[in-house]
Amino acid sequence: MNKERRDRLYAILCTLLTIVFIGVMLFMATDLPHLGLATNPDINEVPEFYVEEGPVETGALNAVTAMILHYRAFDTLGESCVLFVAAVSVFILLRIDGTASNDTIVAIDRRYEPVNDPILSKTFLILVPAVFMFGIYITMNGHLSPGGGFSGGAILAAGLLLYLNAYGLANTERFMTSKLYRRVTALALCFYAAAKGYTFYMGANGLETFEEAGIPGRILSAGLILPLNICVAIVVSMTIYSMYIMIRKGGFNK
Amino acid sequence: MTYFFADLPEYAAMILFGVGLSILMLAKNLVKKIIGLNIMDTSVFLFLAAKGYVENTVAPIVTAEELGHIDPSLYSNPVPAGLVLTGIVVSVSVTAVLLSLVVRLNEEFHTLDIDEIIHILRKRDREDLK
Amino acid sequence: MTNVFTLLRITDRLSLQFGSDAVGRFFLCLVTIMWVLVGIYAQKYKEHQKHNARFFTFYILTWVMLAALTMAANYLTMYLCFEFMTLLSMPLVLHNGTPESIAAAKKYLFYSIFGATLGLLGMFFTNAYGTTLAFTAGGVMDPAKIAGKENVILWVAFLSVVGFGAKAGMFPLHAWLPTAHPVAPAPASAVLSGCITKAGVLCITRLIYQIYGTSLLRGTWVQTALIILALITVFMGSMMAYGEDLMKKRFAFSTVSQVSYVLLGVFTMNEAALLGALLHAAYHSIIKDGLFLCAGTVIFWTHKEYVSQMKGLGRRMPVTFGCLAIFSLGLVGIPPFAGFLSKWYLASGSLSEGLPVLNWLAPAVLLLSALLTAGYLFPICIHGFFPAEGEPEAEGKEGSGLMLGPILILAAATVLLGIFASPLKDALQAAAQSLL
Amino acid sequence: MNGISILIVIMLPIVGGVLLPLLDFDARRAREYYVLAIVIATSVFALSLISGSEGTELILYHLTSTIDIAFRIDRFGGIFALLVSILWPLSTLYAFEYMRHYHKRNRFFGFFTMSFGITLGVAFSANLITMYLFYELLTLSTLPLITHDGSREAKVAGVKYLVYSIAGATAAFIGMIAVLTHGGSLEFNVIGLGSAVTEANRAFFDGAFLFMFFGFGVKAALFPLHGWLPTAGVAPTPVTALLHAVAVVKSGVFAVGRVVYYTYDADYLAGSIVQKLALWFAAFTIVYGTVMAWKELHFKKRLAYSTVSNLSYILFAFLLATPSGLTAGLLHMMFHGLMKIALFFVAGAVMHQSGRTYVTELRGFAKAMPVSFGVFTVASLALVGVPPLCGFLSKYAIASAAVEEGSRSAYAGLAALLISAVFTALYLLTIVVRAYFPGENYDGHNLKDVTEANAYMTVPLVTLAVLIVVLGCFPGALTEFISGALSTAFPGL
Amino acid sequence: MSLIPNIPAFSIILLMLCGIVCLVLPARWARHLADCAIALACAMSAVLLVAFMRGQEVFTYSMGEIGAPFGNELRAGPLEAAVATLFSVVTLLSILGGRAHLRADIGKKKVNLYYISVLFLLCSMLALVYTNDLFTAYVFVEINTITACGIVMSKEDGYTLAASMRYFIMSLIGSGLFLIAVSILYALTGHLLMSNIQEELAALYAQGQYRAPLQVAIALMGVGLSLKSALWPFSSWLPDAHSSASASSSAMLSGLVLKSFIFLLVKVFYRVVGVDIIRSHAILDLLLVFGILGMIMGSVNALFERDLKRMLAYSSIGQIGYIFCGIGLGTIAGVAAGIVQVAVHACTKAMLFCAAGGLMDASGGSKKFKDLEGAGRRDTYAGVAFIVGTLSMIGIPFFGGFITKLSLVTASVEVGGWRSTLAILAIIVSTILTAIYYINVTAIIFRGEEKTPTRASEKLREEWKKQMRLDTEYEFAIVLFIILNLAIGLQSDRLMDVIRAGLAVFG
Repeated sequence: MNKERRDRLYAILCTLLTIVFIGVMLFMATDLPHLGLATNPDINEVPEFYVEEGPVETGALNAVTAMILHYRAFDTLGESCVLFVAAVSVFILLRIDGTASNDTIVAIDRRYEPVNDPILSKTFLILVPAVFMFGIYITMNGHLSPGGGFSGGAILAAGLLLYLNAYGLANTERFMTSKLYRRVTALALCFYAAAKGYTFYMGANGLETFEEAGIPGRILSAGLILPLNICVAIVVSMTIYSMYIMIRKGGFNK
Repeated sequence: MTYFFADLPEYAAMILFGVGLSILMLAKNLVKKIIGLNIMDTSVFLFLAAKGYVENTVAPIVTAEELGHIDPSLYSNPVPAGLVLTGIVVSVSVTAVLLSLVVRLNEEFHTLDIDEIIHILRKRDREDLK
Repeated sequence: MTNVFTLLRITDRLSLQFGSDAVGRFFLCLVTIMWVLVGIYAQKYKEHQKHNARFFTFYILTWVMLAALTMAANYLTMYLCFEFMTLLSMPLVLHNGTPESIAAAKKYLFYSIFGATLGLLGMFFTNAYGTTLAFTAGGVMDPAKIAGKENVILWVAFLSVVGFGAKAGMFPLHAWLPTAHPVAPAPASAVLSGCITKAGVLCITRLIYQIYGTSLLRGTWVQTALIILALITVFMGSMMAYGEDLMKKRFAFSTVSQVSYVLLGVFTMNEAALLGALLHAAYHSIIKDGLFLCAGTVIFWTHKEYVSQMKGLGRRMPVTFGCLAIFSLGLVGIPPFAGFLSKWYLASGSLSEGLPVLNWLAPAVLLLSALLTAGYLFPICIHGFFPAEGEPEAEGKEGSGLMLGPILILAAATVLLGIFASPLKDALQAAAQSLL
Repeated sequence: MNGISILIVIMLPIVGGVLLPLLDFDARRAREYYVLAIVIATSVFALSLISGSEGTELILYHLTSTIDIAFRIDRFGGIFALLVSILWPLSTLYAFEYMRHYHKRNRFFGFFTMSFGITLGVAFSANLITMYLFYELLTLSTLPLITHDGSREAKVAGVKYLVYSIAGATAAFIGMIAVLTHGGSLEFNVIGLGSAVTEANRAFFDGAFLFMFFGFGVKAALFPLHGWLPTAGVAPTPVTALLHAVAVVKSGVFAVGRVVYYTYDADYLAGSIVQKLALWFAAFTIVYGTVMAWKELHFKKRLAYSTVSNLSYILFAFLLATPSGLTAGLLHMMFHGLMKIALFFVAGAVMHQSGRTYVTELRGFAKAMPVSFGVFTVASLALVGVPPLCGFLSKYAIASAAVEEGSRSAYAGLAALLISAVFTALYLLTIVVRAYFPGENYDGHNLKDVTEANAYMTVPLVTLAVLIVVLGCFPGALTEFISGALSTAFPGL
Repeated sequence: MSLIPNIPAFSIILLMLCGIVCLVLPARWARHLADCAIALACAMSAVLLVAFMRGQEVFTYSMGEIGAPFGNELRAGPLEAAVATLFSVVTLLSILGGRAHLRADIGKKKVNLYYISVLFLLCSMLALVYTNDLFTAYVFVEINTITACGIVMSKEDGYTLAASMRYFIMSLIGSGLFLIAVSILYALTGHLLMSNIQEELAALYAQGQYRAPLQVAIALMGVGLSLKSALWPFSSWLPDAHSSASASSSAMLSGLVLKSFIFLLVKVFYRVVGVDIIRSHAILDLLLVFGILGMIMGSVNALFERDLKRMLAYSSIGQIGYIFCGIGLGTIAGVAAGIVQVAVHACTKAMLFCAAGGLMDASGGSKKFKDLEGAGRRDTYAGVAFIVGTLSMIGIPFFGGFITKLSLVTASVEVGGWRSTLAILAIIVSTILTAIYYINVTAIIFRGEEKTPTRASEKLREEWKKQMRLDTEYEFAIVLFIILNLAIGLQSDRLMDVIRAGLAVFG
């Protein structure tokens, strides 16, 4: 049974396995509750509560954001921890500590770096502020309109990367140093965890938290949801930026 | 059979999941495996999102005026939306870690084929033994 | 069993006890006389041998065990003496150390041990189903206990008798005798044939008459089977002896058949037959010892072992061959000599016993075997004294007094006991009655 | 004497054994005094315990609510402890001489002494679980002894021994737990299963019995599971003599005895199919052992096969599940221990003095080693079952127990007993004959360098021979001591 | 209102916070913070366990004021408290035990990243133990997977990278299956909270509706989680991952990570799906058969292994098979046996991996048997640890392993039928094989030459110690592990009562 015979057999087996798997899943899918019917079992008191009570209680018009950041907040806390841990793992893998000599860093900075390419720098001059503005809007209006911390953060990260590619690493690193990254991410996440820890503790033991719904429709209306959205946005943007830097250069500064 | 077309997203999700699984197992190149993983995750999110859809309803964002008297039957189900959001963030972070692993493996072994990497390691083992 | 003496009490039922009774005393005298005569003979015979010290120690030790056996008062002591007699007599067989003698000794050892083990089987069942292990006239079997199990007890009886029969050369376990006796030195084979086979006979008589009891065995299939076995041995022994050229082997086969005469008498279980058996035991010991001693003398002086080589030796060794002739006449059972009286009682005993076929078949076989005995004994004397013309005459000269003395005594005994048998007969008559 | 003394008697040798490699004696003399002191102290202590304080108990630890580690001195355990305490000092003395030209003696004597304590633990345990604990420890402590001289062959024997023992112990453990979960009690003062047995779960209890019987049967060298005993013959003689003729295998038989008489009582087993099956197995092993012994030419392997068959004598006696069966089994356990260890010691002496291991090479050895072969003759005659010696008594007791029981399988066992008696004679007496009567064209060329073993070896040999003869003639004290066990095993009697 | 119900939430959030703070701290401070955080977590779960043993009844803790069907919920019972204490204690000891190796394997700067991964690993495990919501379980399963790979990757040599890649891919397949099963269950019942799902499923099962999706969902859940917890057919990644990682990581991986998914599987079977539905489903028999195969094949592979840590990894596959055999029996006693084995294997295997680290240091860092001759003499703590491990694996009373064997045999005896015969045979075979290769290792590490110059051997050991800077933490950890193993062996009644009480109220 030499090597390629074994591979061929493995390939045949895998395709057979997947075909059987898909067959079973399709057979099962036919028996699932059909799409879109209002009488489906998953349309029960839970979504009705979120839609009816959510906006009233938390002041967030967008029921999904109310659910994510208030009712099922523990999931979303875990969510941002996943992001954080992923960033840490990438750091473990790719970060090159001080010891690496200068030329290795240059070698690792593999990509062609367009330095002050006139076309790019001019167009991004207009584009980058627009992207930032849009990102901030999405984050701030998370509880009023579709959007929120995660999507806003992603857009902010995109803006950062555009800036980086347009004006080169040196300029970006002026303000994006590793110390900044660590402090801001840690701060945002700590605030997030502390705030949610506080609300969990108060809620579970029946005490009254200082949160109040505020005037619905306004920016500063949904109690803790807005600050949490901002924290999430920071965490998301920072993580995505750091991952990009790690893969590209293996380090924040120099 | 009346619902065949209505349930298309579910069938698509199941087939996509199978496709993702087969790519994961059959692909030699690690990056292809990661793509297969992504396909698997997105197919689940497709399935979940489809669950959220309710006929002739709108997204569950209410307007300030009707705060007092919200009729839930007008709005679709917000729960799957929340789940998909979390799912997407998870799959993003996982893909990031996998890709950085691939970068390191390539630096170390200069190949993207996991079987070859294992072969190299076995050879290194034998040298240690001697 | 009178004045019983307990040597060692191991557990409440098991103890080494010795005592004397008529049959025991008879066998003791017989054995001791034979042992003395052969001992004298051996003094001369030993010049042609090595390791004599070892030979004589085992020779005497075997006698001790034999004597102890005759005086054993219970089944355990008998079994112990039987085992030790085997172990101690075995070195006699392998005395001259040739590979055949060692093989023969091993064969002898394992046949006897197998026989002893069957005897042991009998002891276990006697312990379980009998009241006591000691020999008591009429048997020790407790009828209440063996109510449901007659068949098992009969089988055990049959097997234990066959087991002890091994030493007496009875049919199924006789094969060691013809191989062991020829390789042993003459005095050893004389003693082996003469006395040690009688030990087997004594054990069987004790078993039948004082353990299982004639009332249990009489008329059962066990009795008929045992008689048939004895008859087979008688006939087969003499047939084999007839065809055998090696002198000592011929005498060994004749022992096999003659001892079965005695067993036949024991198995028919009536007074006449038992008397005949005891008589024949005595006579056979005397005659067979004599025969082997004559053979020994011939081998000693002429180193000739085969009968065909001994043509014409009669003239050279007249005394030896004369005694040989007397012994042959006695064994065949010609009236004035010893053998006749015992055969007579045996025949009358089996005739008077009521067994359907066997009461006439037994005497017929006895007669036939007597003829065969004549067939294999007389030619030795005839060829010895009157060799056919033209054959070369064997060289050789007479033995010394030490060797001829015992032979002459034995020859005289055969003649005298044949004629004046009454005192012996009366003593044995009393012994037989004590057993039945 | 309260319960603590039991613990001391068991722990003294174990701790002594553990300390030995650590104390790291260099001088041979010092090590010998140390080991001898411990062994003699323990056996004296054990003997005093057996005779003096019958019935003392000690609950060491409540492992779980239904299981606890407890010790009790009862007559049944006492007899096994008596045997072990007599033989261990003798074989230690013997081992000093035998191990002279071996290396790593600290480790050897460490484990050797530990096994003494563990065997006492098996003897004095008050329930099946404690016995299982010491049973497993015995395997572990005897394993390094088997693989002592580190040769390839020793390793293979070690692995084989480990596999058989662990399989047996686990099977027995499963049987125990099965009984425990279904209401039976594992304690030895609670005789039989009592109310736990109903018609419905009778088959279940039979199954549990078979698991335990074959589990412990591995160490008792039952037929299909005896493979390890002959291969373990490769170990140094003190190990094969003491452990594979006395301590380890006897603990297997002892365990089966405990199961038959204390966990399942006599009236559960009498006449049951399980008893028939077990009896037939034991009978077959008796014959199989002796036939294989007769066929085997390696001296120690021949004695190992003879142990296989003799152990099944004891198993057969125990399985009869009658009072006389119990006493017969215990009697043979004692006597077989004495006889077999003497035979193994002679085999060891022959190997030690002349390096001969095969039976065919023993022509004329009696002249060169008179004392050893004198003892060998006495011991073999005893094993064959010649009356005045002790072997006859135990064979006699077993046979009469079998006859008394009277079932068909009992008669099969009796037949096996007799056949094996003949074969025992075959494989032992041929050695005696060859040693004493080498035949005429023999000039003693192969015995130039062979001399009789020195005092260390001959003293134990002679004491054993004396014991065999004395116990054969005056077994009164011992049989009365053994019949004491009846009162615990058969409360009704 | 006592603080007891808050303990689960507190411990999880505390670990999270410390994990985050460690990012900014330098290595030394990160190490101290991590130790204190884990120690605090141990203390809290121990307090919770003691409270439960003193009669505290099961409570559910809603995260935020609206609990039950709308918000997240934690649920703690005696079983969860016991398992949580076990996990945190073993994590603490593993870190202490493997400290010496951390310095050697992981670069100076990345030590605090390692501690972040460890903290989040423990946080996710505690969350998995306590959570009563399926989707939270999925999130924390992901954190668990990433951090587990993180601590494997942190050693950064060729072997660990390849091993963690294979580990990561296999785990992600597992969590993909888990996620799709969760979504199917959500589609069928509309709830994500375990107790609500159980009610809905019971109703559905009664009416006989959606039978196929239910069966498929259970099967996917079973396969997914058994894949993540290295049940035999899916365990090809385990030997490389556990053997190449550094001492404390492999201790945590083998001892804990696999167990957290098993505990989640038990929770899913008995709290989400409910007792009667699962008993009628074929997945239990499948797990039993694979468990038994695992027991045997794991030990067989370990038998032929010449590398110490790979051998320990293969033996983990065997022991995991043991646990699944218990769970696969289906009865409460079977699950109890499985969970006892979780506890015993966690501390025994973690001890053995730390001891393996010690042995490797004592023989110049090589893992091969031929270099380890006599290492047990040089590093007596590791030697004693291996002796205790061997005795426990064989199942000698007074040691932990005896309790697992006792409870599994009791469970399999009571089940009856083909299951019990199969289980019994497997137990016999696996005990034999385990005995062989563990005794073989113990013999090797204690073999070595007779100590000819006794004084010299003392010098040898001193020299080793100096060179490896074996600090007292390692010895403290090994001693504590041994005490833990003996404690379970001796105090097994209390442990079994807690487990049985937990299981009774688990549904």
